[in-house]
Amino acid sequence: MDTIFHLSERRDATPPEVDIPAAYRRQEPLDLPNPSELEALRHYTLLSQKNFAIDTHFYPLGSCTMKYNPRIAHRLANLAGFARVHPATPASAQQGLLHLLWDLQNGLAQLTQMAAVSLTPAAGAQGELAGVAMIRAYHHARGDLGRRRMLIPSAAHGTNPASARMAGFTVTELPTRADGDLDLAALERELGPDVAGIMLTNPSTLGVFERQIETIAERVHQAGALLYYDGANLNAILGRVAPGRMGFDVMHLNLHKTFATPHGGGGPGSGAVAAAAHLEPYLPLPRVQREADGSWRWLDRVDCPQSIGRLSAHAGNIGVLLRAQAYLRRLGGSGAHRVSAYAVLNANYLFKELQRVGYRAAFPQRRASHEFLLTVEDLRQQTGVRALDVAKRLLDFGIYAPTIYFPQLVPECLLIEPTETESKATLDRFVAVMAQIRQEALEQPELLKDAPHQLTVGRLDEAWAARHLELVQGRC
Amino acid sequence: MDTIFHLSERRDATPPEVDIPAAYRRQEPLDLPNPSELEALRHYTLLSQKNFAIDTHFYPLGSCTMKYNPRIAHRLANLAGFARVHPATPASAQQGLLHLLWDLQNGLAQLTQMAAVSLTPAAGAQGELAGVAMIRAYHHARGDLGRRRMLIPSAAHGTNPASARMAGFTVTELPTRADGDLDLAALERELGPDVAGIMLTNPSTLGVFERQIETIAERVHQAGALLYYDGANLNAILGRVAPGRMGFDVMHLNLHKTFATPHGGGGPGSGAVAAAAHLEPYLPLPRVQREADGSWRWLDRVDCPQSIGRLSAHAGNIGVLLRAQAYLRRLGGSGAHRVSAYAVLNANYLFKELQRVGYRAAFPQRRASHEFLLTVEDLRQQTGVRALDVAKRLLDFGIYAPTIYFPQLVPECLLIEPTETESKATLDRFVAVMAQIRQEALEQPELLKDAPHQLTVGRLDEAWAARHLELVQGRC
Amino acid sequence: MLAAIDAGSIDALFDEIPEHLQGIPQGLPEGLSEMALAREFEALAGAQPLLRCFAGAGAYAHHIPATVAELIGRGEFYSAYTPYQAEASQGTLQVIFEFQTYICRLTGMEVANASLYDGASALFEACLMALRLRPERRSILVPKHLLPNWREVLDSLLPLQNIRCIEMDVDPHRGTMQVPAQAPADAAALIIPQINALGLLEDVDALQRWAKTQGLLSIAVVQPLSLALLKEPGLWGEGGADIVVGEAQALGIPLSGGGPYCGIFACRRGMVRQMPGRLVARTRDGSGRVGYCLTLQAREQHIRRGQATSNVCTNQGLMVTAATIAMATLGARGLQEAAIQSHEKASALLSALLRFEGVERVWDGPFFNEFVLRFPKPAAQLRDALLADGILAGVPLADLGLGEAGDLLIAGTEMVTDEDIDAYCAALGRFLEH
Amino acid sequence: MLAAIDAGSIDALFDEIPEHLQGIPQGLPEGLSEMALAREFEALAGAQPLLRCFAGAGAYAHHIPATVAELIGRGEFYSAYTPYQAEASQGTLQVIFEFQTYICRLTGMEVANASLYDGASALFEACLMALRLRPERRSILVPKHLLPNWREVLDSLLPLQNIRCIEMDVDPHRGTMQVPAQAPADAAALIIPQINALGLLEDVDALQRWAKTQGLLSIAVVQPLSLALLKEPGLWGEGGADIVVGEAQALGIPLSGGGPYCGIFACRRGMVRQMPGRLVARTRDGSGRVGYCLTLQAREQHIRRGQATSNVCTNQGLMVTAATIAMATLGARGLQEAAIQSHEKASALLSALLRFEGVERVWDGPFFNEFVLRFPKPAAQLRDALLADGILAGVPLADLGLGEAGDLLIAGTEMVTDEDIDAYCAALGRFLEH
Repeated sequence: MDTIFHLSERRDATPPEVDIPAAYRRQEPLDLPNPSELEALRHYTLLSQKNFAIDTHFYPLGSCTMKYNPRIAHRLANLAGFARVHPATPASAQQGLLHLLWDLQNGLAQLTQMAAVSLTPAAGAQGELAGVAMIRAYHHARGDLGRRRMLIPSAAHGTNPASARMAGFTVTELPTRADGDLDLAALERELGPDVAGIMLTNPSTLGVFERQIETIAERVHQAGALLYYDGANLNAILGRVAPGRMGFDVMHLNLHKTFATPHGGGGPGSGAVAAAAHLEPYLPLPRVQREADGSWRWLDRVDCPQSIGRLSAHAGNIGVLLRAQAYLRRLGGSGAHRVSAYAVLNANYLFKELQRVGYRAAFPQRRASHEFLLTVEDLRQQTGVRALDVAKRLLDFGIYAPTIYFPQLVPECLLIEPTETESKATLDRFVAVMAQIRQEALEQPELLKDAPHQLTVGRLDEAWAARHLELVQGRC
Repeated sequence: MDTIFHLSERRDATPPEVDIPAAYRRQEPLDLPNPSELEALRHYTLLSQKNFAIDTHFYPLGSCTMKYNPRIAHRLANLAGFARVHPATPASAQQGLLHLLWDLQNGLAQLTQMAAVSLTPAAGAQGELAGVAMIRAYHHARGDLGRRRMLIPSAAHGTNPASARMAGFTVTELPTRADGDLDLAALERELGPDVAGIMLTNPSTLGVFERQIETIAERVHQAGALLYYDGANLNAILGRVAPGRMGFDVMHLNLHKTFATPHGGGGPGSGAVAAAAHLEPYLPLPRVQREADGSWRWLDRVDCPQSIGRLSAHAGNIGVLLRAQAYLRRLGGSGAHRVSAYAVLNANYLFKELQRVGYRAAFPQRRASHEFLLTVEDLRQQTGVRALDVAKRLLDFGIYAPTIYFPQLVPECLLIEPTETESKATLDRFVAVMAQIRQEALEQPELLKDAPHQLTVGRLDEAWAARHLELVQGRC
Repeated sequence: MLAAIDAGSIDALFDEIPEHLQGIPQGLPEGLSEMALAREFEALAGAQPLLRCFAGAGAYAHHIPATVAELIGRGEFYSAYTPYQAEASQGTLQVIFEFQTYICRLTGMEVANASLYDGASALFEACLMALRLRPERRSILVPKHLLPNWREVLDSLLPLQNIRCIEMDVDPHRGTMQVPAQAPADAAALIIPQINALGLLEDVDALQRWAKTQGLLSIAVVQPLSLALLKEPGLWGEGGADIVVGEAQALGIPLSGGGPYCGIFACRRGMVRQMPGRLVARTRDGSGRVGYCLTLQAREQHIRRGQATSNVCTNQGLMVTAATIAMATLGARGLQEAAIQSHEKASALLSALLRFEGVERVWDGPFFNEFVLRFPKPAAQLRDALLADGILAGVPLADLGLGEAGDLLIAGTEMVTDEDIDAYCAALGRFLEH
Repeated sequence: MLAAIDAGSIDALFDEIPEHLQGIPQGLPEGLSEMALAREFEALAGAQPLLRCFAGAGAYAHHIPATVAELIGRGEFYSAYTPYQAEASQGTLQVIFEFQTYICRLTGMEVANASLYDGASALFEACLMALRLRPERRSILVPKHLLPNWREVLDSLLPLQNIRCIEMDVDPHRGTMQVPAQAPADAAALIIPQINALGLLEDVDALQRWAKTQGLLSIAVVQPLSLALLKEPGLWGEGGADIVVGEAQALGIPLSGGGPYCGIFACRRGMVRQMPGRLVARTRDGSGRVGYCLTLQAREQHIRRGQATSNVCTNQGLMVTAATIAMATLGARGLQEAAIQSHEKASALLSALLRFEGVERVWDGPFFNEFVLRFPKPAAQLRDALLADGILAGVPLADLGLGEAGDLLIAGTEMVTDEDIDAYCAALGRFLEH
């Protein structure tokens, strides 16, 4: 499809008449298209139809928790009373908004069993950065300046080591045992006075619950270090197991996963950070506080002198936070409990059914959490068909691809997470399609290697893209 | 695609517990599906993608004025302050709404040069029925009870004779001359004391302006009859020629055509009726009036004892009327003038270009109005390809079909109306596609006879449908 | 473009129109930017109070699932044309097919059309259809307690075709329909409203049976949401109603000052060729793939012209889509729950209001979600006074040309909260004290 | 389903988790129906006044075309995942490609990414990138009159990697940046904000030239709508800025209490491998059909883990879509008009306010749409007082840690009407009289 730069009249804007001195002004007229409103609307409507999305397709996408984004949350976040609030509005004129954000802080604190929450991180990675920066601030405040090392399982999300490094830590990777749990002995070897903390997610990225979590917490704390909880997999235990109860000191939540705010084709996310009492002083700014008179206000540097500070210009992705609060308020406590119950039920059902039709589990002896790992290494050896080919072929059936090649320690792996919002009929169709694809892989592997065949484009050449780097539309 | 009745869990609702006596109650539980919200949303999102629509496709659809429906109008009509108004709300609590409706009444009166407007008809056909009922009421009020006959050109829209009959008239069809204008001699023969009026649209359904309109008006009025203007083609002269100035006594406007309110897949429409002063007393109820104190209120039977009365339970399609007012307010007087200017420019451009690539005009010596008639009778004789086949083949190129086989007096005709909101690029692409289709018709006529080939279904068997009459989904 | 047409100017394209007829309209204000337009409309919308709504009389403040507005606003539904080109309109056509099915299952009827303008105009079309089915008859039996604005539609339009309405009385003690021993000779049909304009439930089984014995067709007038609880017209009496019409506004359509709403129309399969309005059927393409198309178009004006079953052309397409999505989203359980809650909230409100001295129920038969109370002061005065408290207290029966000055028709839906009831009571208390 | 898994209950599926860790959360209220939820949110939204907005300081009340909300609400954009599977994400990918092109044309730069969280965090990333490009340096030159909340972000995050901010002074008479003869030795880059926190235009050509002669990278901080009028950073001085960041909120993104907004990030083509964030490139499929995909992913954390250019993963996808649609709908003409009107409305407001005795402009250099006025009373008091009149009068400079108590930073956009200015003046008059 043509770009907007091709399809519309490009008569330039007339040179502006304005009393700003010429030295400050653009010399050439703005070279942007001038489509009619209908042309623009039609262009983007047609473009939208080229996307897969939750509203149109099933996403068995491990670690991404692609659940239904309730439409009511979208409508409510867009109410003029919220959407038109300027960030510099005094608290007295945005009490409704502050009230809801305060409710969300509290709700998240309850669910995680943490002492306090800051909603400001704009995404999971920023939440991680905030969390590890808080760990650093905690040690520094105690004069414990030598803790420069962060322990991270090798299977962790890539953001974990990246965030740790941005917070000034060096990273030590920890191995995983064959049963999917952490190698406790390795942990104990690494723990020492230079270790600031450990970053874990539980269930882990291998799709299994880390059974030794209480022991791990005990050892880490004994060594004077802290535990960071990566909330990416919170959907597996939401409303059932609180990270605070497992011994974590600080964590982030991916509201755009667990709390059903939309992925929006890549964002905006929201990565609220929650902390146990001893880390509360370091939470990023601003936060909402309820005053004795029942009113709400922003807490800022004066109130929280030890805070790690501000992460973005304002208070985070408020519009996303409103959606998360709408979701949580709709669920309530027992609804949150049902989320993980059905997420885990759906995952375990798929886990069994996909094994039944021939797929190999990476950890067959374990329960699936909200997701599970398969490997098609057997297919690769037999036919040359790789996980990527299976993924691309799924697209032809109107099913989004699972996460592939993550975690890297399992070869040719598919990480599959159905979420709680898909029906049994959808899961059964997925199993049938996966069975068919397995058959195709064995009988006509070329069909998979060229997939997809039914979309608006065939398999795209990413190497060509990186070599040519056509990153902008030239003059046309 | 499965229906909603197939794809969702059908666990019946539990038998209700309610204190309404059993004799009044449903005995069997309600046999309707219980899909999850995501299932329902996904189903209808995917269904929507199977439609052509203005937002996605060009509609060169004669007599239907498929122009862009500005999105702002949709947003404004849905403001809670309008959408939540109960129709029994006293005028004092719906002044904003009444104000806008009053503005619309006045705007339409100005544009048509009529004395007064009633917005209540829910669609063009109801507007026609109102208009001819007003003609009847006018004659009756004068004791002129013998006028039972309505004159209508044979090429008129089917609603004209149908509406006339519903208002108790018999219909006499009038022939058209070879140049597309009305056969004046035939008109004069038919006029007499039993004729109540004549229903015309100008430009006519043949896509040409009726040049004798002033003479016709004079003769009809001399005969004691009245002129009804079918507003279906108003887009050709909007803001340039007022029906009131041409001598019409009463008319309707299709707001969902000329005033850019959406077609919505078949409705809701809106068919405001406008009347010259002598017919104002008969306008349907209710109407909005501005009081001396500047407030607005509904006029009802007490105020308008001669009114033909009420056509629907409330005041018409208010939400549609708000969109029309938004459109008109956005245009203003000079904007309205530009509408017809560009509609006619686009039509004449296409008219020339399509003749250039080989299509035959039904009235080659005439100017196109906002639309024009082609005939592919030559193709049919040469190749057997019919207008229907050309229309279906266009769908394969992502272009909606023109109106075909209307008016019936031109064989194998295509009635084409581009509207003012399409760009030259879109028109040029249409010409190129039409040229290609003509080529295909000559070289591989079977390709057209089977068309469409690129849609989710091939050509559907309408005869099969009428024979089997599967009108509802059975138990599944 | 002008060069391609060989025209010197756009004005030249209008050269077949007498010049003295042409001009630029005077008296219309200049056009507004989108921004200024939004400001104007928002100011006018904002100037109107959002009221706690206890008014009904055929239009009800039900909850609308958020999916509805999102989906009907999609360009593919919103800006699509009437689905005459079936292959390019499968979305709309399947939605209508599903709507027809929903309406049939709710009403217990065999066929339903793609909607008419609103409930009242659907009733008008039902009367015409009854007369097509009984061509020798000239009148329709209309209950006195049909909603008066619906009756007005019949009074406006039926006389144009020399059809008379003959009024059926109301039992003054029970508030429900009374029928004579013998029906008038030229009557084609009896209109049976379940619920009537006083909010009361009629003995529809008996009325259907009477109509049947008198050789009359039964035309049921229903509110489709209530059919989640109430007996479906297809099962009334012996053999059910012949034609069912109703207003679908309660199914996912905003109040919007009175429109656009959506008239439903269902009947027996044997009568389908006499139906007005569009019908969608399932069919096949050349390869046997399932698709949908309009059918029996020969009934319609664009084919049959003056001999059509009706002049109706436009249906309420987008409202059909809204109602279908609302019914799908709510599901059987949600619809039933909304109906039960509407009844229960109305009952709670009734109990609360009856606690006021001098306030009494006029008729005490079973009701769905609407009832009449008689107040010691004029109901119109009460209604106007409570507006200041942000309450639309109901519809005075006298406004409808029914009942006495003190009578107010009050509706409850699932939207009513305890707080709403308290607010009503508090405001009423203040009003009655003065 | 439990039978298929051989599990007796859902709870059994959690049998690997110690039982004492499991439970149902206490302390959370019960869930609400959609209806009750809507009521709660609507009440809270309705309780907040809609103000006439004259506040800026990095967030502006511009008009948003109606197409934007309609399109970004479409499920296909709204609920799509990050476009890692390119073939199933061509809509989002092409939108980003177009966004990158829009940003490049507005800024005059060669490459732009798919956005970062907001303008301030984009500036933080720009500082890190400058240090990757100048690995031997450890500091960034930051103007004193950078927006203080942006500065706070740098102060929170740069020290974690031992990067210092060195403050560049402001000429007290002109309100614009002063640079020393010689740059500090370990400085990697100079941040040049056009517009600065006082609303004033900087002499960006001179600043870029100074940075260049000092061997510093120039990091431009811009408001992209202003670039419809102002000189594009790619042409500043000699050879232009090296990195351009900015906040795209003014391009079709609602104020929404401060987010989600959208950080833009552009640079020279030669630096692209040091960029943070996602990048979309055009490519081909096996049949030569054009398509789009993410590229240079080896820079990113999901591939490079601890060695990535940034930990950033999520971009502001839906806001990118909003900004792209807004720019397309407005077009070059509409963007320019919005920029001109913003300047003119701000100028009109300035003139009107200067008519009050005791009100004066502190710095009188050229400005785009924002300026500082000094009032004879504390600006915070003024701001709070005018709230009662439905006016958000501006941002007190003292709130920002800048200026004196009487200084108020006031912004105008194309949304300001004469009536708004009159209302401001009337309210101000009343305030100053007391």
